[in-house]
Amino acid sequence: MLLEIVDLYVKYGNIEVLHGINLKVREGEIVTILGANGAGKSTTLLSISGLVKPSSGAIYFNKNSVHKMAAHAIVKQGIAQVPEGRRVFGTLTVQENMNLGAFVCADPARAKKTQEWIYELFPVLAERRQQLSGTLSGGEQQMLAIGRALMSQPKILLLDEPSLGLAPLLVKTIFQTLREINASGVTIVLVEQNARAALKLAHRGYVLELGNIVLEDSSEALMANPRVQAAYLGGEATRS
Amino acid sequence: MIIHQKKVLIVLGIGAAAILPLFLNAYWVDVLNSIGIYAILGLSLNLIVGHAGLFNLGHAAFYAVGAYTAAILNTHFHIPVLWLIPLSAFTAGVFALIIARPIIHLRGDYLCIVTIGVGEIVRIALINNVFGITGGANGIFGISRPSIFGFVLRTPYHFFYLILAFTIITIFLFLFLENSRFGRALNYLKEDEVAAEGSGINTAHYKLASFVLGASWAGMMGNIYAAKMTIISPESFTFWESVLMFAIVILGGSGSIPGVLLGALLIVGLPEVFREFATARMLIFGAAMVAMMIFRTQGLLPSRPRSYSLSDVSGGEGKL
Amino acid sequence: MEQFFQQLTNGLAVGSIYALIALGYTMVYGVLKLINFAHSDLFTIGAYLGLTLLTSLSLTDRLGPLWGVILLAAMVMGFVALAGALLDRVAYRPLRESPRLSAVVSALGASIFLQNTVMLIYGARFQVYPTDILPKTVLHLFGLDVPLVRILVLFVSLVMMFGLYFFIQKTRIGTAIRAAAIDQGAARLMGIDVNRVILLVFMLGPALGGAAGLMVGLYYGQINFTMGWGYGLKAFTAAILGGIGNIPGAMLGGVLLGVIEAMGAAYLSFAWKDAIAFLVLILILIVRPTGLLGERVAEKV
Amino acid sequence: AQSAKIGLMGPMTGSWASEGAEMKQVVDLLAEELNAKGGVLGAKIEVVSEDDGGDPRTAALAAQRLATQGITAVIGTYGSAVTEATQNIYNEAKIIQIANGSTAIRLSEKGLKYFFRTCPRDDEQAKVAAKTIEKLGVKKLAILHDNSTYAKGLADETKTLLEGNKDLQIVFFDALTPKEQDYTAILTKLKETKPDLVFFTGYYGEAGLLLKQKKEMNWAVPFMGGDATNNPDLVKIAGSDAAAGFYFVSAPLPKDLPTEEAKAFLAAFNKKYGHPPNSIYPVLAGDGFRVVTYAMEQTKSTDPDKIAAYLHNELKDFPGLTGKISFNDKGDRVGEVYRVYKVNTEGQFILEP
Amino acid sequence: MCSDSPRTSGGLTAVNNVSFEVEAGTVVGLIGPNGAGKTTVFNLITAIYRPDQGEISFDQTSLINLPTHRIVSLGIARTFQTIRLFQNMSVLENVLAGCHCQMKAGVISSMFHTPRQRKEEGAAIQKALKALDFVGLRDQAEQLSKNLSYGNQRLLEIARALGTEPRLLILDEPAGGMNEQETALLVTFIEKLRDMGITVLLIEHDMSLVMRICEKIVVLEYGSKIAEGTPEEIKRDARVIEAYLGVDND
Ligand SMILES: Nc1ncnc2c1ncn2[C@@H]1O[C@H](COP(=O)(O)OP(=O)(O)OP(=O)(O)O)[C@@H](O)[C@H]1O
Ligand SMILES: Nc1ncnc2c1ncn2[C@@H]1O[C@H](COP(=O)(O)OP(=O)(O)OP(=O)(O)O)[C@@H](O)[C@H]1O
Ligand SMILES: CC(C)C[C@H](N)C(=O)O
Ligand SMILES: [Mg+2]
Ligand SMILES: [Mg+2]
Repeated sequence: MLLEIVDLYVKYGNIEVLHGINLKVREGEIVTILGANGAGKSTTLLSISGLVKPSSGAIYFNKNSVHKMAAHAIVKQGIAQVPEGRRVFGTLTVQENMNLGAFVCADPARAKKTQEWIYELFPVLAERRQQLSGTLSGGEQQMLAIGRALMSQPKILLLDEPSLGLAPLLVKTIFQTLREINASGVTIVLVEQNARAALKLAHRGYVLELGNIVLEDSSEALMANPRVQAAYLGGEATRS
Repeated sequence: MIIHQKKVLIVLGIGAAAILPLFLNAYWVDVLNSIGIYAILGLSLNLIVGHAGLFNLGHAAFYAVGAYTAAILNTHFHIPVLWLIPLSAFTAGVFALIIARPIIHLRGDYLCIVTIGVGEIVRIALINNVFGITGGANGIFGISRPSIFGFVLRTPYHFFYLILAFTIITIFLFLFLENSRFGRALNYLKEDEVAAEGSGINTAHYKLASFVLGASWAGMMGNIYAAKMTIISPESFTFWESVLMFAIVILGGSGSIPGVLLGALLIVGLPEVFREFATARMLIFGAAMVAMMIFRTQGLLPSRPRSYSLSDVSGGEGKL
Repeated sequence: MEQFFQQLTNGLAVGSIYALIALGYTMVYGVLKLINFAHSDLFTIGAYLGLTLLTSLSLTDRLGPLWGVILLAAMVMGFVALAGALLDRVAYRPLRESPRLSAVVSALGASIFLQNTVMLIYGARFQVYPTDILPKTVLHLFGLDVPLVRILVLFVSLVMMFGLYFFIQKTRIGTAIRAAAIDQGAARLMGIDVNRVILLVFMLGPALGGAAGLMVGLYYGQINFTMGWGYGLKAFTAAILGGIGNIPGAMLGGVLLGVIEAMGAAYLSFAWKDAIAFLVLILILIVRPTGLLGERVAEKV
Repeated sequence: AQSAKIGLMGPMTGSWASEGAEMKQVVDLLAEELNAKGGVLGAKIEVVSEDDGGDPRTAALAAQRLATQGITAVIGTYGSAVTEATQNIYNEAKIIQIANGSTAIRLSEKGLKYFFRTCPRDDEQAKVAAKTIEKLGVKKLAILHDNSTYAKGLADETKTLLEGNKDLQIVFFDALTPKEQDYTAILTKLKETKPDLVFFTGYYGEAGLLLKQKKEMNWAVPFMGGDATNNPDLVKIAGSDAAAGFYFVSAPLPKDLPTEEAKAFLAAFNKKYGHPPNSIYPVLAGDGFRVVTYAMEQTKSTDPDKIAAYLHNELKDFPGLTGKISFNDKGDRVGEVYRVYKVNTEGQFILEP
Repeated sequence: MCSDSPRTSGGLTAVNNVSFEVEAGTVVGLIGPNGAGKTTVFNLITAIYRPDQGEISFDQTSLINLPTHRIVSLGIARTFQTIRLFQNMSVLENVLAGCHCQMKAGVISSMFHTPRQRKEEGAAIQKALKALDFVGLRDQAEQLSKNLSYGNQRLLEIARALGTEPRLLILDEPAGGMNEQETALLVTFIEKLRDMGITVLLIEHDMSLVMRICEKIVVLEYGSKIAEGTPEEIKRDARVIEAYLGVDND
């Protein structure tokens, strides 16, 4: 088990938003978390990265407990996150953002290679190396956020709505890329509103509602589940 | 019922304030007077800093303009000082308008340094006897004692009531203002200027308006100060004064009227209480300022969200 | 014309001290968006500490003026850096998540506290540095009298500026500092220990201020517990003039402010010197609202 | 018996805190001595001191506070602007005020009945300054002040006095900004005007720096200062070689008073605090204290009207620490108190003959 | 109703010579790859950016040189791609911000709390509550807006825009971050607006939504218009498929 969340409770101030979550991710898997607005998906990911501290419960990564670690130490363990809303460093250039992604990476040669790979993946970024990232379009920023997270060569990549604001063509590209990244050995946890695409990509999925896990199953099974269909796949409506 | 209780409380509060001097000696009454003046200055700055979110560290300049307007006209033309209150407000307001116009679009700290600069320019101009009417470093003395209906105000006790009345009026007017379209507009632009403009609010106009209104009020206080001291000099309008006013607003609770009142009480009152500590008193005062800020990071009495009566839903006046 | 150039050198000398203090302001501001009003008092502390260390350890007697001063500077910077770190811990860190202006008031309180601490420890009277430490050589360049010390002061400021600039712009830690300045949460996600970064900033900035204090003490000889305020205000002005948060901007702003003051004083009026300087500042800001080198915050909506 | 109270208002914090501290030392010492001799009117004297912070607003409150403590008289304070903010308060509370350093002319032109000062006025000072300048044979004079109430007043007064003199030309008249450290810009400009003498009317801190930086510029023009430059720190700041040759106008220093009172006082001060007084103004505060307690004793009363009347009319040539003291009906000290000093190469203040 | 042209920013042309019109009472979609300049067009319309040349007009009135708030009071309201609410103010006050430009009370009448001001204030609150009712946020009126969930924040932005009584509503990626069910609700909601006579211009990457409700679609790429037409036409346009939609390989 690469990542294991046990009985996780999280509060913002006095309001509890996660009420005892259990979640497991095996090495090499793609796991997706589905849920409506405000269900607590982002909170879950933020707890894994240590940006939000749980009020009780535990998180294990590679059998080490990480829930008490400082956020920056968690990154060193091999957990990277593409946060909700991208959060690129707006007044730094694209290149500087990429360098920061490799902040925990000790080996410059390897970082260089990773960077070349990412620039191949997203040629726009290579073109705009010297542009301030705050002036990129929304989609370009999203690519940068993913690229930046990959720079740390993580064992596990947490993505919070990576398709948000992306053009359909790019969404396809990104999902394709995620598959490739996964194939290269990176485990992925994906939070997505675009449930159909997410389930198609993932091996397994969890459904989060109002801070509780209500379903857990393989992707195929979830896709076939009427409850999931009604709530997240919008009945028979299709996306082109 | 609740409203009724509130009214009773207000009346009681005013009553208590009004009999306070009976129990205090002249010194403490004068401390209260100082607190009152700074409370009103704080309230006027609160419009600019607390509500509109404009970083103004030069408020003493407007205070000075009001005070000098009163002093010059009183000593030259023997117009009773208190009659000059509207004029003090006017000159301070116009002055604010003239200087704020070209700089109001500056952001945060850039605006801050410009207001500091304006404060310093005014002070230096006063010291250098600009236009030959400010008396230079000496300032202006011999301002006649103010009188109300023939009653000449002399002692701290007399001024107490003048300042109290002024404080109460200010509180009420600003309370109404805060809970109006105008007050909200200031808050919107403080929160997010682009969104405010995008919601149809003329942000430049409101920034200016808050500046001018705050400045006019400070100008009126300048008048009262001149009347009380009968002598004014540039030393009373230094950067330090602006800093105090600013600290009153933030420490009390930015945007909160009770907060600003409490802030004035502490910022002006504490150094007096600490007189016992002789030379260490400012040291203790500084430490207290840090401590209060740390323990109440939002200010001592932070502003509370406005309340609206949402009761009569069906009233069909509003259209969509 | 000779007068002009002489005044230019006068302005440059004052300006380089403003610049050195402004660097510390800008540094802290860049990361925390905090105007550290207590910076001016750390500067004062640097001046007093320098005097104490100088007279009690008689470094310059033992090591000669050059190495003595260098060691002294290192010690002063070290101590003031510690004081800065302590200040951050006590007065600013608890306010990290609260409104920006709250921290400004805490900084003002800290400033009052520090200033009066110095007064209580050292007394209110002027203190005087020994006068025989810095070289008294006066160079005659192009018909101007330029004391060597002035050139040294300018040189030290420039070295510090370039060092700092290089550190912030080109090194890994420097980039991390800038990242933390923009979005602390996101910086954590990059594996940056944000608290350490802030601590570092709060040692660097004050260290520069302390160095400036020592320099003022050595150069002008006379120090006083209130000296921080004046310098602090000028340095803050300089930082804004150059574009706050911008390191070359602080340097440029400082030097320019010094020169504007000298020229305003020489050709217009002494008594109005500061007013002229502020007026020029305001005019510059009207034309360039984010200072001379400040980034235009291209806000994307 | 009940103790009589005397107030002391001085700058215990702020820029002039060193003066305030010494004022307190002096007055405390004198009160102790007096109490050892049985006090005044059969009662011990109690000194109540308040901090005026060196700023008018703080001073106004300090005055209100003192006014409510049942004091008969108050000693202080140092700066003219600060004193001015408190005059009305004491006057209305019928408390005798004896300022020790505030020399601005207009303080005593308001017809305040209870106001006195042991320091002389700036017109006196300007007269002495002007005479000295003429005596030195100055043809081109530069006057520099710092825009404070006192310095500007002295500068203006001196200028007016000298304007009648056709042999003398005032080539420069402007203010510097106090509390800075680099005055080379102003010195460069001054030098351009080629004066024979520079009269700086501001305080010792700036004067010391001016002298020092002038010396560094290799400019040999003589400087002269007003009473605010009378402070040993001047020499400390400038260094004795730069300060050498500096003239200043001042009330005489205690060491230059051959009187018994002064000698005894100096010895006592030295004994108690381990060093002689640094500045003359605290000593003038001491004179204020001695004068007023003497008047209480003489009138056998603490009634301000009686004391004021006594001080105005009856006190003649009281043997003060700083010389003979009498007051005119404005409350100003009469007599030619000002002397001219010159700094010698050892940095000592030597009385000019 | 509205047309528009080029703008350059810092030597870089973000939008170049784009012209299109929006008919009153229709829903028009603006689509295109990321960075095509869609948001820039919105910013040009609402005068957050200024065009270097060209003309933008609304109902025969030129919008060039008008400040943003004037444009809003003329009847154009917008939402932002990244949500920009007044975070620390209540939901109701956020909508009242929209109502601001239809109100009149000035400083003096506000300060003295005149009867007329009170009446206007009451009416504005009623109007704001109605707008909240419309988007279904009435229950949360007294919450701080930052405590709303993402989707609800988007709705609140729309409510605030409605407070200005717009004739043209421009929405920048309103469905961003919504799941399909929530998106479906949004669709009915936009249709309701259109039926009330409000013209809608929207940017959206969710093609199911765009194809379902837009009468006309304008496609941008690299700052230029590459196609304009009905959903059917756009769906089949080779250039649009290549640049934006991609080949459907489902
Ligand atoms: N910083 C915060 N302070 C207070 N409450 C918060 C904070 N962040 C999130 N919440 C609340 O916690 C709950 C869960 O939020 P979270 O962001 O995890 O939801 P989500 O599933 O990611 O939703 P979305 O799809 O809208 O992103 C929501 O009710 C939200 O309002
Ligand atoms: N202030 C700016 N400075 C420099 N370039 C900018 C600026 N604003 C926008 N751009 C550039 O202009 C182009 C258009 O940006 P815009 O935000 O309009 O794209 P968009 O079509 O809305 O894209 P998305 O769908 O990703 O939001 C982008 O390439 C962007 O990088
Ligand atoms: C003590 C003195 C130097 C003060 C000065 N004479 C003044 O009136 O301000
Ligand atoms: Mg989320
Ligand atoms: Mg966009």
